[in-house]
Amino acid sequence: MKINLNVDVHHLTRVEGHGNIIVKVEKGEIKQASWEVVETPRYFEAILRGQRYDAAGILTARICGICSIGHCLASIRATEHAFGIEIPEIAKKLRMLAKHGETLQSHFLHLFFLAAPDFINLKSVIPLLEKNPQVVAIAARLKGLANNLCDLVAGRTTHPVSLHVGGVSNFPDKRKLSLFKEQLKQSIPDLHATVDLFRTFEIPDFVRETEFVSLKGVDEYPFIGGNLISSDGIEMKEHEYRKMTNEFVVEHSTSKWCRLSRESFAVGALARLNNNYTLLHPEAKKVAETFGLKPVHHNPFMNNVAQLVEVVHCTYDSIRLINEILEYPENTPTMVKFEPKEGVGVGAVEVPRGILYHEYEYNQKGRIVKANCIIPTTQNNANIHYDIYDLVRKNVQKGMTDEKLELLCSMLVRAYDPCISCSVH
Amino acid sequence: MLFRIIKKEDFKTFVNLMLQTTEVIAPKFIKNNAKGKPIHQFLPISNYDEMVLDYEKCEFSAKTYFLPYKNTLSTFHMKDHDWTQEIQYRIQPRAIFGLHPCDINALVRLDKVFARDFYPNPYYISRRKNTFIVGIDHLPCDDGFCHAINANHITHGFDLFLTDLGDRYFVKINSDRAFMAISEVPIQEITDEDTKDYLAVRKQISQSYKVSVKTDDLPNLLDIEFESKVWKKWGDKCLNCGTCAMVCPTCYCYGVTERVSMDHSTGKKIAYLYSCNLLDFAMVAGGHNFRPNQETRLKYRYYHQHRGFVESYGEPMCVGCNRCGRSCLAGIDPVNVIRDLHEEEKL
Amino acid sequence: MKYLFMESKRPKVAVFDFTDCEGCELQFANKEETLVDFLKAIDIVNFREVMSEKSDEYDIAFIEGSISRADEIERLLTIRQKAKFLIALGSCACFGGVNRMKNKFPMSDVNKEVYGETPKETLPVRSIKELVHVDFEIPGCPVSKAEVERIVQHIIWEVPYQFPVYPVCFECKQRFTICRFELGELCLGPVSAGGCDAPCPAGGTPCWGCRGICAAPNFQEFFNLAKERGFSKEEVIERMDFFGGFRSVTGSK
Amino acid sequence: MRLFTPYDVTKESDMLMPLEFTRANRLMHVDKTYKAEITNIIRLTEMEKLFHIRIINEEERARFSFLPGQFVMLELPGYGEVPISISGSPSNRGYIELCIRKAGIVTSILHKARRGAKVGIRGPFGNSFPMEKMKGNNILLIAGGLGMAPLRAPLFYVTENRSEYQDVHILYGTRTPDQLLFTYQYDEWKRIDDINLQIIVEKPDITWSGKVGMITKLLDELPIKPLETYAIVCGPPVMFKFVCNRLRQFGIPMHRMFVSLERRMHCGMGKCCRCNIGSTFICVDGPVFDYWSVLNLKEAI
Ligand SMILES: Cc1cc2nc3c(=O)[nH]c(=O)nc-3n(C[C@H](O)[C@H](O)[C@H](O)COP(=O)(O)OP(=O)(O)OC[C@H]3O[C@@H](n4cnc5c(N)ncnc54)[C@H](O)[C@@H]3O)c2cc1C
Ligand code: SF4
Ligand code: SF4
Ligand code: SF4
Repeated sequence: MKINLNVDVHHLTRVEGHGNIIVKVEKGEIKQASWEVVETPRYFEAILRGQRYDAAGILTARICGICSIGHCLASIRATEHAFGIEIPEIAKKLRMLAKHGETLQSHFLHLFFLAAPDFINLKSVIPLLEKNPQVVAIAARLKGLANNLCDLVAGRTTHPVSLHVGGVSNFPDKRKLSLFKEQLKQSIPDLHATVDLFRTFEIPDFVRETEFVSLKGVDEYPFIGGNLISSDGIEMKEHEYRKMTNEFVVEHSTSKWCRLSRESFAVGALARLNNNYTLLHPEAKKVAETFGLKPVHHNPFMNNVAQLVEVVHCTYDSIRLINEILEYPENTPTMVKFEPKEGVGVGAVEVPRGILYHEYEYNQKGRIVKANCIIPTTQNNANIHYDIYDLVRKNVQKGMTDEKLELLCSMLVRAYDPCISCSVH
Repeated sequence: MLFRIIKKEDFKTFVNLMLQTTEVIAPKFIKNNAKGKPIHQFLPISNYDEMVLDYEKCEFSAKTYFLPYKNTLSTFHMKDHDWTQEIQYRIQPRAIFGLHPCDINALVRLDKVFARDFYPNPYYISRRKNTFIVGIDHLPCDDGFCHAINANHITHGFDLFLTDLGDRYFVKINSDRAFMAISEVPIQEITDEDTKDYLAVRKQISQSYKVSVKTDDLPNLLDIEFESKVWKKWGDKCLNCGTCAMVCPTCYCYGVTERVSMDHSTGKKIAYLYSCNLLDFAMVAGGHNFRPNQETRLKYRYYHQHRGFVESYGEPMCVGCNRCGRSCLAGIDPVNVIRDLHEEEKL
Repeated sequence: MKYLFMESKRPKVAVFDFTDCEGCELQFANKEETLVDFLKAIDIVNFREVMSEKSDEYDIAFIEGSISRADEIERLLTIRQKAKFLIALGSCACFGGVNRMKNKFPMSDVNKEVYGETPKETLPVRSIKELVHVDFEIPGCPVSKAEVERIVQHIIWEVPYQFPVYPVCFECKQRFTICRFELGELCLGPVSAGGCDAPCPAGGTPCWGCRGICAAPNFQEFFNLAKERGFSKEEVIERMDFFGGFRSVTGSK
Repeated sequence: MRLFTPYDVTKESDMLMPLEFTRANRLMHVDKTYKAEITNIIRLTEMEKLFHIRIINEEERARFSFLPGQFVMLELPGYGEVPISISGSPSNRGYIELCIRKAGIVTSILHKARRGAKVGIRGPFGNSFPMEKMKGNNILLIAGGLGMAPLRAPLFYVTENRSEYQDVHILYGTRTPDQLLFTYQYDEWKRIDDINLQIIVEKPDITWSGKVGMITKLLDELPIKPLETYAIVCGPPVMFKFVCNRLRQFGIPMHRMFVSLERRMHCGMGKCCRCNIGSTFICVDGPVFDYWSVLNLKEAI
């Protein structure tokens, strides 16, 4: 057989951060098929040493510009666990609302701006401005609404300012909240239009048996804290996260790799959905069904659909949360008082791209002695790598051109919505 | 002016009635500061219980409801190389409760600039005339010097004015619209008893002023002390932050800026309150600054309030509420500055 | 852009990122209500985070992030050669940003802490202007999109842009925000460059000075007033070093 | 509860006075601008252009009149408003002449404008030079740099009423020869209007054959009759300080010397306080002041 293929994607586009895809096939034999992360490391864990507890959340938000709210929440949760703080109910609800805002914002960004162009043969959304302005308008409306939700609850979309150790600093303006609820309700037709749009896309058919790791929901679809679960049947406590990730350094990547029961595992929207399907809002389940998405689904390209399902879930759940928050009087305390103390704490939060862990060890002055952060994309990197290999293996025989394979591989990586600069924090 | 008595529960009904049709601004409790003292601010309320009438002083004055920090003066609609200008004045009625005499006096002084002088300002006038003002007497605050600057009594510039007599308010009714409005709830004629109680409260108030400072000779003093070292002493502390002017109930200096939309279809002309303590207040194109240093800028603020304004309008612009002193992080307090000027003169 | 018988050209714009979180370039896709108009006013020809088209012909290059590797220096030098106008976007690009706190430690130590026995290549963090000439700086962590829009308008018309001269406090007051000092916290507002609309104090976090020093800072008085309120000079300096915009005062690396 | 009837300023009768920007008038729309068209643009130097601006609405144009020394607020909708002295003749009711230097945001964009562009103007604002009072006297018009722009209005007034004034001198100084404004009019002034025009530059170039030095040098050569002379001095503050002091040495009373002050201005109506010095507003009490008043204004120069 004389199949030779060569794909060399230097700095993959439409993803956050810098990564390369390299595929070399000589005479039908795969010489190399790899995913390399070449992002510049920023050494956050080293910088965190010596920081005061109130700086940790502000600093770690800067790990990622897209999921800064998630990082901030994981960070303050770790600190709260270290100090033994229990935050008020209302603060939990507000944090969840901010979390939803971020999930929505990030998923919309990915679905419309990063993923969709591949399916309609465009190189970015910008040509879409001319070709299909309605889609851009829908995207702008939905994403705008999500951003405004973040602004209202977290004080800012990127790098939140209202989330603190001990709770949330402000009770948001009730009038604005009710207005928001209405706007969310009005956005539902836009959501359906999005679903319809994605139904016209041809999602590549590719399956590789994978282990999925996420938080385990008890009576709610999980986003903040709780037990850790894998689709291979492993369950652990939040603080046992190291046993769930088993991080290790590899030569060709500035991001570390992770493994659990197999050589790699996946996290993200698909993992969450696979592990917590029953807890989805009924409307979200309906959307999942129309795409034939049922647990446990092993096609990584379906992560885009899982995001779409989550978007529907988060919209309905935000409406429920706002209703509950509106029940509280406006002067309900949203913060608790506390004293910093020596200790270790872990915070696990489901950010848009999967499960995120922060762990800090504090001295008695409330300063960090040791820090560890494990980012979703770090956990996905190995899986992306093996997925690429398998994808190449399955397609080598099909007489594929370099361009076609390059696109397919790129789409695969984009489906994971990797957050590379995050993973190399 | 008419005098009446209103029971507190009737007053509550009055406020709630008003809330049905009108936006109501009142002192609202925000939170306690680091020392445990409550912080209040003039904010919109949605029911009577959110209103705190026995507050000490709001951090910010209520001037923003008359001179907003940012006010769109006009909107330009641009199309095909041409444009039209649209101007709108605010005409939604609004009520402000709980203004202290100094705050009402501050409005009276702003009236002189914006409503009575040449070039009356319709933006201000429409807000002023569409605002129903309910003032209230109170025991003097710790750091105010309103009495020293003659701003602790009011005779006009409000609709209703309350004095707390325990279970009831002594009400001064100063406009026909106020009389119509308050007549919606039961009010009583005043009795001798009421007058006695009222005078007792007034007496208590007038005996409780804490700060003493001489201000009547300031116009003259400021001229003589134009080169005084006092300015350097206090000017060196100034952070050039404009906080003093922002919280002040009378400071009205502003700037005008325009913003154009990204697609050049609309332009907005916006007036924004500014402060003479800010670096570029008197800076012109090309970079020349008529007041390049802190000391001259700080001096100018006093000079305008206590000298220039007196010359133009017969009284100082300052009403002695001392919000500027309280909120200045550098601790530049007008009482101390004025005392220093007097000291300097004696030397 | 067309306006009242005046016309300006649509500049070709490229966006590049280096050592950072990509939060600033994300702002380009935010402020959705004017996004379409923004994209029409400029011609984005190179923006890896959101598009696959690439062109090396551009007038304006936005540089996001700080520099901490040899290959980044090379890439930056090439961009500088090609760009007519180079803009440092965000605090990382302008000052080094939070990444700069790494410079407190030896590089071998940070590598050991994160990668153990298999260190990765890294250099002390530097801002863009420490390596190449920068035509304009837009600080902020993240930058404010509204401000970016206005600056872009000014660039298109080739007129100077003037940042506000007032410190953050001024905008706090305009938002009715309670001063963080009054709540017993340390805030860099009085010496930090305003123009961000003071979102942090309003949201419950004191200002950490992400936009650097304001036009007329009074550091002597600021240290005084912080001390009077119980904050030591070390504490203030630690805060000032967070985003790296106060190095001319703190003297840090 | 019907609290009160909403009050609409636009309906108030005494606010409904016609749009006239003289001090005594009350007016309704203080913010309303006349729409005006740029009918001609004359490039004077690298940095300065002369704009001819015509108010579009005929009725408004007929109503617009000004006195030498007054200024207008010129507005580029969406970009800003700047105070500019009127540089043309008060008797020219067809268009307004504005000589504008490219200095900052608004003026830079304005320099990109083409004929036909529609701008806004408000005004005229401020007081004026006492041209009536000056009649029968010698007139000294002294300009430094861009100071020539505001000086042109009184100059037009003088030339149009030439017989009512005695000797007229223009002393004009710039830094370099290429900064000289209105060079095309010099001949007319000299020959037709019988004006003694003296020009001096600080830094000559190879083409320059005229006088070199500071503007005060020109003064020394003039035959001045102090009590029969009025002087108008326009230019940067340092310049008019030197010039006025020299004129004082010649014995010209300070109330016979006039200067036009420049300050930051944002409203033109004595409200924004940007041009305020104590109780004096440059925009309404000025911009024209006699030198005695200037000396009494704290920090005026
Ligand atoms: C009474 C008067 C008459 C003037 N006559 C002329 C003239 O005939 N020709 C001419 O070229 N210039 C004149 N100027 C100066 C002119 O107003 C400024 O050059 C112009 O405002 C610069 O605006 P900009 O937007 O280009 O600059 P920017 O620096 O961008 O200014 C922004 C804003 O600052 C204010 N501002 C800045 N500089 C000045 C200034 N020097 N004076 C007042 N406000 C300022 C304006 O409100 C302007 O909108 C005059 C100024 C005054 C006060
Ligand atoms: S006096 Fe105080 S409040 Fe006013 S600008 Fe100066 S430092 Fe700020
Ligand atoms: S919170 Fe900070 S920025 Fe705001 S007023 Fe106080 S010191 Fe200034
Ligand atoms: S308040 Fe301070 S930290 Fe926050 S955005 Fe503004 S300058 Fe940055």
